[in-house]
Amino acid sequence: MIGFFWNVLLAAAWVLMTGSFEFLNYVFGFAIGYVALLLMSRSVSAVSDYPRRLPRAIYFLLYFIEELIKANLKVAIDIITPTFLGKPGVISIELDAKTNLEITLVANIISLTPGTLSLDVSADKKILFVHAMYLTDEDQVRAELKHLEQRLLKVMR
Amino acid sequence: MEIVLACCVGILFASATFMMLRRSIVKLVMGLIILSNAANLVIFTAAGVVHGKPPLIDEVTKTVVDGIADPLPQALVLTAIVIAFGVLAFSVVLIRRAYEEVGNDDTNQMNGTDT
Amino acid sequence: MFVFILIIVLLAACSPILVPWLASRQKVGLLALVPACLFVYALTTYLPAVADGQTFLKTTQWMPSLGLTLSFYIDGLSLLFVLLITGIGTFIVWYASDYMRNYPDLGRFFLWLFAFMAAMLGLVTADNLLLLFVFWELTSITSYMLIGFNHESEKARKLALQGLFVTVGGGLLLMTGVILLGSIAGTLQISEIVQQPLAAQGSLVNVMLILILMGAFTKSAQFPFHFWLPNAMAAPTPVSAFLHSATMVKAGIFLMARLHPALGEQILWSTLQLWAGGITMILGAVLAYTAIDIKKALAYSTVTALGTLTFLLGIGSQAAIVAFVGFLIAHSLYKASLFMLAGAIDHSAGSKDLSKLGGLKKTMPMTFALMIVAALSLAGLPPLFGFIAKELVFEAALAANSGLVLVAVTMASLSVAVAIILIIKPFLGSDALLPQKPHEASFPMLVGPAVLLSASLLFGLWPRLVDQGLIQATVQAVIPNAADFYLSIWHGFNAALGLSVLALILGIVLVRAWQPSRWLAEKQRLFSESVGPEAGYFKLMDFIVWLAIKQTRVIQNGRLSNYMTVIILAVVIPVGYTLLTQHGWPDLPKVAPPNIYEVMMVALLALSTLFAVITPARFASIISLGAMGYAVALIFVHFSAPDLGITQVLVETLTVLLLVLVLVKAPGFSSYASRGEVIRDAIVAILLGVLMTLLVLAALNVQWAPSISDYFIENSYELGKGRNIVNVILVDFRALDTLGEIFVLAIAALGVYSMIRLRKGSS
Amino acid sequence: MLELVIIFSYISLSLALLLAFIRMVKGPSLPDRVVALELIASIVIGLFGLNAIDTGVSAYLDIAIVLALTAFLVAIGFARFIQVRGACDN
Amino acid sequence: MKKHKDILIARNLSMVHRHDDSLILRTAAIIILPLQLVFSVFLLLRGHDEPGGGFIGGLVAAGAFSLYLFTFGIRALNRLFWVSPKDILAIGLLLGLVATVPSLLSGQAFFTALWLEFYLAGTKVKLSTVLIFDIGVYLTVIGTLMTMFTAIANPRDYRS
Amino acid sequence: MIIEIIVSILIVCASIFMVLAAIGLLTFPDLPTRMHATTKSGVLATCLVMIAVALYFLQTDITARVIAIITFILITAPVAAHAIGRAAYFAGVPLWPGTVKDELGDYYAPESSSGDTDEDRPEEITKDENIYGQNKNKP
Amino acid sequence: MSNILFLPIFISLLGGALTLSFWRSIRWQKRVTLLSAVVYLIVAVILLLKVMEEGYVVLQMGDWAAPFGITLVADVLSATMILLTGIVGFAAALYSMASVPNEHIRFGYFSLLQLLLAGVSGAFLTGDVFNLFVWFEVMLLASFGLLTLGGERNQMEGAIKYVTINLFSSAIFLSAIGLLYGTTGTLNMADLSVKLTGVEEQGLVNVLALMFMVSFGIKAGAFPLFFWLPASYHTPLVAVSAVFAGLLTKVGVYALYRFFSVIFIGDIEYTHTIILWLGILTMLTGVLGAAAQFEFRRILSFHIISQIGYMLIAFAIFTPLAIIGGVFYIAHHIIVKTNLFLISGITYQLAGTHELKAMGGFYRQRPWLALVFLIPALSLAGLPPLSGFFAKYIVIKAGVEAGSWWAVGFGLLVGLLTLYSMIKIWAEVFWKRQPKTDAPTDLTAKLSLWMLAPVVILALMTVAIGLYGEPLYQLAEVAANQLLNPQGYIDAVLGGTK
Ligand code: NA
Ligand code: NA
Repeated sequence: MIGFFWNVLLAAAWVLMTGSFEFLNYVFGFAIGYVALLLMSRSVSAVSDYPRRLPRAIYFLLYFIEELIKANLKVAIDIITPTFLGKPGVISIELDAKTNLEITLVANIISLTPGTLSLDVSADKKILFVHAMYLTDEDQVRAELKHLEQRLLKVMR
Repeated sequence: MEIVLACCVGILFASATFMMLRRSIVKLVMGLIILSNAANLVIFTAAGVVHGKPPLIDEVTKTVVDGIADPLPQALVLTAIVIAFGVLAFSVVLIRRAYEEVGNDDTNQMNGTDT
Repeated sequence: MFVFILIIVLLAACSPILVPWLASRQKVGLLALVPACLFVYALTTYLPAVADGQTFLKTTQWMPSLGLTLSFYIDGLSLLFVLLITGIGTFIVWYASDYMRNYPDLGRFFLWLFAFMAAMLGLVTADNLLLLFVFWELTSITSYMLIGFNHESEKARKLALQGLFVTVGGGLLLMTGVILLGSIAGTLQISEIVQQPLAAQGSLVNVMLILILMGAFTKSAQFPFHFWLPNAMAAPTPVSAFLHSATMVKAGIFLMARLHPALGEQILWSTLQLWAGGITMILGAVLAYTAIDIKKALAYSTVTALGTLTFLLGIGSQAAIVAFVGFLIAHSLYKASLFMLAGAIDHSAGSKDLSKLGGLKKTMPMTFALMIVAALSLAGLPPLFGFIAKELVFEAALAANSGLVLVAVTMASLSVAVAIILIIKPFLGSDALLPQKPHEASFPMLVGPAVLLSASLLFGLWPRLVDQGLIQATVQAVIPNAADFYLSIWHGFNAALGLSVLALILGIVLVRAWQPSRWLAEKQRLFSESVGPEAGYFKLMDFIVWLAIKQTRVIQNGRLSNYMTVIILAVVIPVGYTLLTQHGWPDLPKVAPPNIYEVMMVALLALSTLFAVITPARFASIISLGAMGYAVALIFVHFSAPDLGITQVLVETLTVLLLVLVLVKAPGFSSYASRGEVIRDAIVAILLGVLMTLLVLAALNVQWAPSISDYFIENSYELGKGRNIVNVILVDFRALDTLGEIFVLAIAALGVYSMIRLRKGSS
Repeated sequence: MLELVIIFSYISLSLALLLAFIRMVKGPSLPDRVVALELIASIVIGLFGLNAIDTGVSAYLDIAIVLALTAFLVAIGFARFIQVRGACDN
Repeated sequence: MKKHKDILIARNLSMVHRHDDSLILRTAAIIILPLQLVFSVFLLLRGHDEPGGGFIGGLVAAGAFSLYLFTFGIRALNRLFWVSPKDILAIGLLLGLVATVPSLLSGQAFFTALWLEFYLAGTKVKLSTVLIFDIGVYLTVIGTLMTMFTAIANPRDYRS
Repeated sequence: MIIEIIVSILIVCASIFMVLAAIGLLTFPDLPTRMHATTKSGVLATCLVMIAVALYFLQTDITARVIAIITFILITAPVAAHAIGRAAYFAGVPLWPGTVKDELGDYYAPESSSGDTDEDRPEEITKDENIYGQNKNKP
Repeated sequence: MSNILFLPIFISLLGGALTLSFWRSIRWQKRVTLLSAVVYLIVAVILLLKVMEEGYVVLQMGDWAAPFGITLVADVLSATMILLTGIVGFAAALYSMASVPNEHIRFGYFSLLQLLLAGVSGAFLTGDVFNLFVWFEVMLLASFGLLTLGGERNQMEGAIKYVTINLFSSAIFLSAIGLLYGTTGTLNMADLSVKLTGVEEQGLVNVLALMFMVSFGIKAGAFPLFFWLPASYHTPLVAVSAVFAGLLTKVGVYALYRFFSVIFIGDIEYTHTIILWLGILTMLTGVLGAAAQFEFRRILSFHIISQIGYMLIAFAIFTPLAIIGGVFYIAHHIIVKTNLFLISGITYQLAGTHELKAMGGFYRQRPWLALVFLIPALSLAGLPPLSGFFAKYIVIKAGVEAGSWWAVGFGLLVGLLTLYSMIKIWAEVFWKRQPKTDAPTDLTAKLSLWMLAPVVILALMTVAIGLYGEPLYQLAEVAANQLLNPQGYIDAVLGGTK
């Protein structure tokens, strides 16, 4: 997080220095800041993993968007077809996420992914209960969700 | 369009007063909410409405386009909304307290102070 | 004169402190010195001058804008009354100091008594009609306080109210009459009004005359307002003697005499006086004759006298006015004495019932002797002044017409009867069984009657003592160009003397016929309670209370929904009526037709509102209101009001949150209304809705002037230094609105906070 | 072309509003209605965006931001309420 | 299948109450609260030029605090405020009143706006009595809503 | 021109998704399934519109605002969905009879996973006060 | 430009805000309240003197020229009302020192009281229609707060009606403002007067006028719109009742006076005839309502209504003398009615009840209190030489001169019935022996000077107006002339612009 903050700060500084408040100039400033942080990462521990995490985050974002659209289409088809195709149920998933923030992000991403909705976390924060709409293959749903979690955690950690 | 809005004003006023004529205090307070919206809509509509030309001065040219919406009714409505909110908050709590004290939500039962 | 009044007022104000102090020394009677001094002063300073035909007028401004001046006028008429008030007042105070010895709150009694005296003095000397009215009302209220002096008795309170109600009611009519007279005559100064007879005629003048007479009649207990006076006898006897015989009840008479020079020639004025006076005379005399309570009998006899005085004014000839003055003096002297003596009997024997009293001659010889003199004066027998007065009345009647003579004789014979009964019943005959052992009355209680009756005797024997001075001057005041006249006890054998003899004989016959009839009294009471004017009064009072309760029950029925219905209709009917009759159905404004999206937006607004109204589920209703709020925001945004849109969205969200928070513990929707009520309410609601729609349409059609908004648009950036014009209006152009608005919020917060947190038993 | 698209979009979003409103009316449970209201809020955000494109007034976006930040409070509030009182309306 | 609710009732009624705070909601609220607050200040400051202003900003901030209330409960909210909401309210009102006064010093009418414009690090900064007034409005709105919410929220229902 | 086409496509897609979300909300059988329709499609549609706005204006501040809107929606929407879904679930809003599994219910009541009824308990929620009372016994 | 014009509002607002910020300290709240009451009174006197000297005092808030900004304007009527507000506020502040429970103070009593006065002052001073709405709302909400402070059942019951009906009135008022702006494009009263002169569609102007009339009629407690008043005025603390009775309805009356003498003067025949009958019916229903009551404060509440009728009649006759009478009546009524309510509080404190049937013995035990009651009571009934007599006299005289016989007749009748009610209180509370009750109360208990002082002061004012009413008459005369000649007002407000 600190790394991202610095990156934004650097981009802002760039924009101020150049005096051009165009959108592309912000993007450019951000890129330059990223490079700078990349160079710094070896010596400054606070930002040491930031350069690694940014591409992962972007990659995850793309993956997430893809999933979002795919699953949205799946639901869309279900909506258009007159019969309800779903086979809903509440399943439990063992969480690898540990901190509150991680758990929350995982749960929210799952909620945003069509077909699944986070209902609750167990008191010991080890199990996430998810309402899934298409439980034709329960193991596959579980596996997909675990996969999503893993990718997210990679960005986080 | 103003004609449609005028009809809408009528519907809101009718709904509000109908609700205020109910004996259930919760309905009464709902009526108050609708009533304030109705009055605001009167101010908004009666001055005439304009689509797509908000009363903002352009950042660069420091001018406005011709025929922009009248800012004054907007300011009035804004003030009225805020006031109505304060009044409403008060009324909502009032009906709850009245309900607690009287033990009933029928305004006809709340007649101990009249005669 | 103002000084006179001030002295008495001061005395009144001091009484509550002074009286207990004097009472502790047994010297309350010393208070009588004050009116006595005033009497002597008036007698010595004013009388000679007035007798010479002089008048005194002193004017100070009070409220010049209203024509109200502090002007006091002394001529024969007012001086006569001043002398009566202070003179009789002296003895009344003396009398009361003993009679009231054992009453509580004696200080307050004298407070009101002196206050009354001051008001009465003011009334008779005022030269300004409005000033006169001020004193008039003051006599009413002080008399109320005195009648209700035994205020812990419900009856006293009730009867005091009656007196007040009748006199103040009449007072209000008088006030209106005064206003009219003032505007007709162009001045309120009496001395200017009475300069010449009022020339004006017409219905407005007639209304004025009636109104003034109403005021006078109520005050002076003329039929049909006579009933309050006997009831006022609930007051302690000194009060009855002073107010209800000698002074206050003569205020109406005084007023009529005062205005006589200006109004006496109005036909309506004199006719009404004749009729009211005549009826009152006879009625009072009959009632006095049938009364079995001494004070009642005296009261009705007073009514008779008042009627006679009015009657004489109605005749209006010089003879009548001379008779008027004579009778006025005579009556004041003997009636005050009679009341004081009756009080002495009551005080001593503990009863006022003529049928129970008897044989007091032995125990109360002095009282008996005085009573004989007083009663003879009442009966109009020589050599008392009462005789002269009665002769004058007969002469006046004879000079007028024969019908009036009949009235006069009837009155006189009944008076004779009453007078004789008053001598016989309490004093002669066998000893009666009395509530307490009688004893002779004390000196202070007898000195008043003694002096007053001596005066009566003196004036009767030597009428010259008064006729050239006081009476002449008084007559002059009532009839400005009166010819000279002389009074004498012996006129020779003439018709008047014959009538006197006739009256005496008839009176004696009536005494023979008198029975202390409870049955008659009962009938009389029943009569007055069912059909008489008094019954009218009580029925009126009952009706007022009945109407009040009925009206309150119907109007203030405690049902909010009914209140709202009435109020909504109070908007719809006048506004709608005016719109349709004076403006007509508004045309449809020429504006752009809506597109589909706009229609959908408004449809969402309408539908969500309607759903919020019809759903039986409370939270569905709240949520629907949320949707309504969003729809309104959409409309605001679509029509170029982003600030409104934001505010609406935020307020709607917070409103819903608030409702959720508050209604966690509030009731659900209950439906109490029957189908009919729902339809009725729906009609009312729809009427208002239609009206508002029409109004908006009507307003859209006209633009009487260009909007002031152009100024904001032009100057927002230059002068307001902001580009968001709405916000500049809110915080700069019209910042005061916003200042008020934040205080509204703060008050709402305080209100909510206290309502939730401050409860019974919480702390 | 964009005008046509915008009109189409206005109409379809209005349709969506109507459908969501029907769910709000039908319920059957309180959460169903809350969900419908949330969807209405989403549609309204979309409409604000559309208005911005339609009129070229970017100020309308600010309303969208505000709505995005606060509309969900209604859901949170009702969620809390449902926990306390249950989902049954009346 | 049996009705879910019946099963729920039959099984264990109190499970909701054993566990009535959602971890997800709490964590999210902690993220959202500062976002909303910052945004509210943003709305306040730019209100003179774009949609926004003290009232709107105040409402957003109040929304933020009400989220906190709904999530963490009344006690936590009270802990969050180191001053009473009523103090905020009073300060807001006083600021609103104070903003009307400075113009008197220059002999102008009450409420006449005074502006102080200068450049700070290349940006034009506009300080004015109008801004003070707007801040007063902002604080009043927050104070009002928080006074109301803290009064209304029953500690039994809205606790941490 | 290209941008206009992209904007148009985005808007059309957004409209379609929004309508679908609304239809789903209307036709799906129970609350959780309805929420699947609204939360996701609704969010997606809104985001698409916002992206279209950003592309249409192509200005820094507007893009920033669009990013802010999208971020806010992505943060708040799932939280709201979660809060409602969870509350509704525990409040006993009925699930569709076709629901195949309920591991959450099992988790809280492992002792009677078969769905048998315990007759000795139902009276506990006859009054709201009980619910408040039990709040105090939170572990 | 006269900044003093904003001071009455400013002082009360500041007092309200300061007492709010001192919510922890009862003592400081009391100090602030007293201080601001005194300062307000001084300012009010200065303002009145200034207005008498200059005719009109105008302040353009924020230096924005009329009709664009909000104009504060005081003519003699406004300044008189401000002074009366100061007097009532001062009396209520004194009375509250000892009579209001600490709990109430802790929960904002003094803030609400002062903000109420701020709202009232704003309503009297503003020259802007919408701003009037804002001050109305400030006043209303503060009165809501005061009405419910204490949270007892009857307060809540009364408040529900009070709030609902008044909010409806506000909605009508607001809609009328919207329509007025939509048609004239302005909000400034003087500017409205200019723009409404000679418009073609006088019918539509009358429609708008009637909407305002109904709305103000509700606030003023006119027939048939007064239901809220008797339902609620007897429920709060006595000091609050007193302020309500003295000031709140008079704000409605004031607004009627202002609107129908400055703005809606195009069809006086129509509008003022309606006001006349409104006034007559108001008088009658009010006085009859009082006759049916046996509770001290309820009788007084209904009499507010009946007296409002007088004020309306006076205004409806619309001659100089009639308006003088109206202004005189308002001034007299505010002082007297406030006092009567305060006295009812003292009797309540001693007897523990407001029910006439359960009271009695005050004349014997508390003669001075009886005297202090008699003064305002007889004044209310219009007996000379107290203030009420002159008020009534002027109105009746104006009615006679204008030939409004209905008004005169009913005015007299109502005067008599008012006396009946006052005498009822007098006979029951003061004359009657104290009834035996379960919990005997000590009528001779010591009373705080804080409570007695305002009562005596107000009574003395009543006597003073009676004995020396000329200055007030002169004041009312100037006020009436100003009201009948709105051009002066218009010139003062709009002068110097355009
Ligand atoms: Na899905
Ligand atoms: Na128009």
